[in-house]
Amino acid sequence: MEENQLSVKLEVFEGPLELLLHLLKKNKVSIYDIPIVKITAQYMEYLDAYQKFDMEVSSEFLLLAAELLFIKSKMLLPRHEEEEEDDPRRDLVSRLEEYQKIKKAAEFLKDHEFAGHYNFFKKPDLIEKKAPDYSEQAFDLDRLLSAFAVILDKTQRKEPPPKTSFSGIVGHEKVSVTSRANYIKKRLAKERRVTFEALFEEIKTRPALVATFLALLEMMKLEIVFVDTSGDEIIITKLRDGEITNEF
Amino acid sequence: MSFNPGSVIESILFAAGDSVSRKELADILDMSEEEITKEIERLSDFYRENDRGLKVICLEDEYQLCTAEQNYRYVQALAEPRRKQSLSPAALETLSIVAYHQPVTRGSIEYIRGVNSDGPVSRLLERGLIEEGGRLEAPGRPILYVTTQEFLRSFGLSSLSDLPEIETGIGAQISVDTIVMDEEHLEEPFAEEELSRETNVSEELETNQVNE
Amino acid sequence: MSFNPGSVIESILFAAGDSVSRKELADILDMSEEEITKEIERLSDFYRENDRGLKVICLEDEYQLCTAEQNYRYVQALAEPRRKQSLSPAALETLSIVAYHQPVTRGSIEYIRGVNSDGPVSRLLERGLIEEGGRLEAPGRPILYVTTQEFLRSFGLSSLSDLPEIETGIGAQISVDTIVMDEEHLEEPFAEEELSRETNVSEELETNQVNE
Repeated sequence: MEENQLSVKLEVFEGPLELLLHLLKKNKVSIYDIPIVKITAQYMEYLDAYQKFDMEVSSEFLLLAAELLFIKSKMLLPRHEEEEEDDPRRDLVSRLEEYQKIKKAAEFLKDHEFAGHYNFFKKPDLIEKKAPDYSEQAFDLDRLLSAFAVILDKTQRKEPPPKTSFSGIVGHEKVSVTSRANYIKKRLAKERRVTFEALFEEIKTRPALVATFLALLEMMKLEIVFVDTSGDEIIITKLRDGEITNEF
Repeated sequence: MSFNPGSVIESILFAAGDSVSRKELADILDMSEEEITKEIERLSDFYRENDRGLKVICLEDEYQLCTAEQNYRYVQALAEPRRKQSLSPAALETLSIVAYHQPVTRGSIEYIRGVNSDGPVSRLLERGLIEEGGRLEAPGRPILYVTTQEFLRSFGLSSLSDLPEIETGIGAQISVDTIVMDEEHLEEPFAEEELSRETNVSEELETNQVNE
Repeated sequence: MSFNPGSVIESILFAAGDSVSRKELADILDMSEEEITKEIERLSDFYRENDRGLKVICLEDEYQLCTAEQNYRYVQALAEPRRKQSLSPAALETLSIVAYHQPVTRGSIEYIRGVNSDGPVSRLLERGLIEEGGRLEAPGRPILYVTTQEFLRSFGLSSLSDLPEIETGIGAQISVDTIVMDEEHLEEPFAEEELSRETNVSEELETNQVNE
């Protein structure tokens, strides 16, 4: 009966250190003051009990037994005073210390084992890459230029001469490209998509027309707008916000 | 509508569905990391004060959205039933060692526990609570184990620094890992001497296992 | 905590990450489908009124959470983490001040800008565009900031003398435009009105893509 109880307890130990701690606790002694003869004897009893019941004793238990016996023999040898610091138990003590610490940490983790159990997470969304690279898309500049030529032509008929070169006009009338870029942005903000014709519809003077066209080209280059020349109508849509800061 | 960092962070964390680093948020929002930290706090407060169904958790310097625990049972009704599987004492011990001593080799784990720990280590790897974190520059280049983000999530920790300090009482705390890894611990009185002894013991242990 | 249907629905839709039918929600919350419809409306209103980063979309009689479109481009940035981020107007202003007035203290920057500049200064430090360049021999020994080599590299300048001269009486008024960046730096500033426009265009873009 007595031995049976013993064997039941034996099974519970995680390892030799746990057994050793158990023995120290049972004897009410601290790990810093191990009565090595007594504890070694008790430890051996446990191992004997194991074997008596034909239970497998793992090598780790035997290893610690050997260590205990070694310490015991060292402690039984006469010692010089100055060697006091070199207690043969020291190594074992530090291991027990560390193991105790880990046991405490394990208790903490046990308490928190399900702390995250009540939170659910979400699978990542599939974020589409910016699929169409608008700058790479087939873009028909000729079509845009001829469309602009048509618009210029119309305005020319409405507006009497004199004619001057584009740059001269821009410079003279002080229509800045930046201000025209802002105009385009305003239109796009309001209407979302604007046809090429509609964009120039309300512009009455050639300098403004040219500046607007230049602004459009610059905004295309900076990928602020996308000009789609693939359909029946030339459609302008905004890609992103952005400023044209440099005048040219 | 003005630029609302909290709203943007909410969108990003939602879409990411995973943790996003403070740095990445700072880059995307063009704000400093301190500002991001403040915005995250504000978002957390907002969720709490308005009793929202969401929550921001912090995992070291990463953030993630999850559901608030008070709605657990409703969400559970929808999701696949979750098993609440406890870890064995051996696995908890092993996990503690990795948590406190990371990065740590299997040899060191076994030395501290005093027993072979192949089982618990594999179990923890399977559950995604620990993972390989490089190799030790030593003979045999043994694998070093570290805890994962999943470990923090599962145990409701925001950071490894949330782990309590464990008091051990008097005496120099000497463990294989602190000696081998951290040079600062080498200042401890018996460090050098310990090192050679412990190495022997570890080797002994390993030899034993091979023989088994 | 009392039962908050909106919060529960939020948790469920979040965890589902997919659409959930009205019927299923009604079952889980033990409410009628009409009540669920009302709760969904309330949740939608809440998101809109508080300018949240989330949105409920209705698909037939199913509901799903998604990110609000006004934050579209930030979420998009998540997919392209290596994208060079633009500097905010505040950061550009601060950078201009450092560039022209270096070495300069945070106090001077704030004096010139007229607003607290902690955020932009940290951001520029993090991006490596400015750095500490000693201390001012004055009470408190405030840190002096200077631009870095990285600043020159990023802005395609070979030397600080490449910075255009600014002819303003008061040295304080330095406009952002004076430092003209490479085209790639011409990223959108987050001006208030710009952002609201962005919303429309994003929608537009999406529509376009669907149609194509």
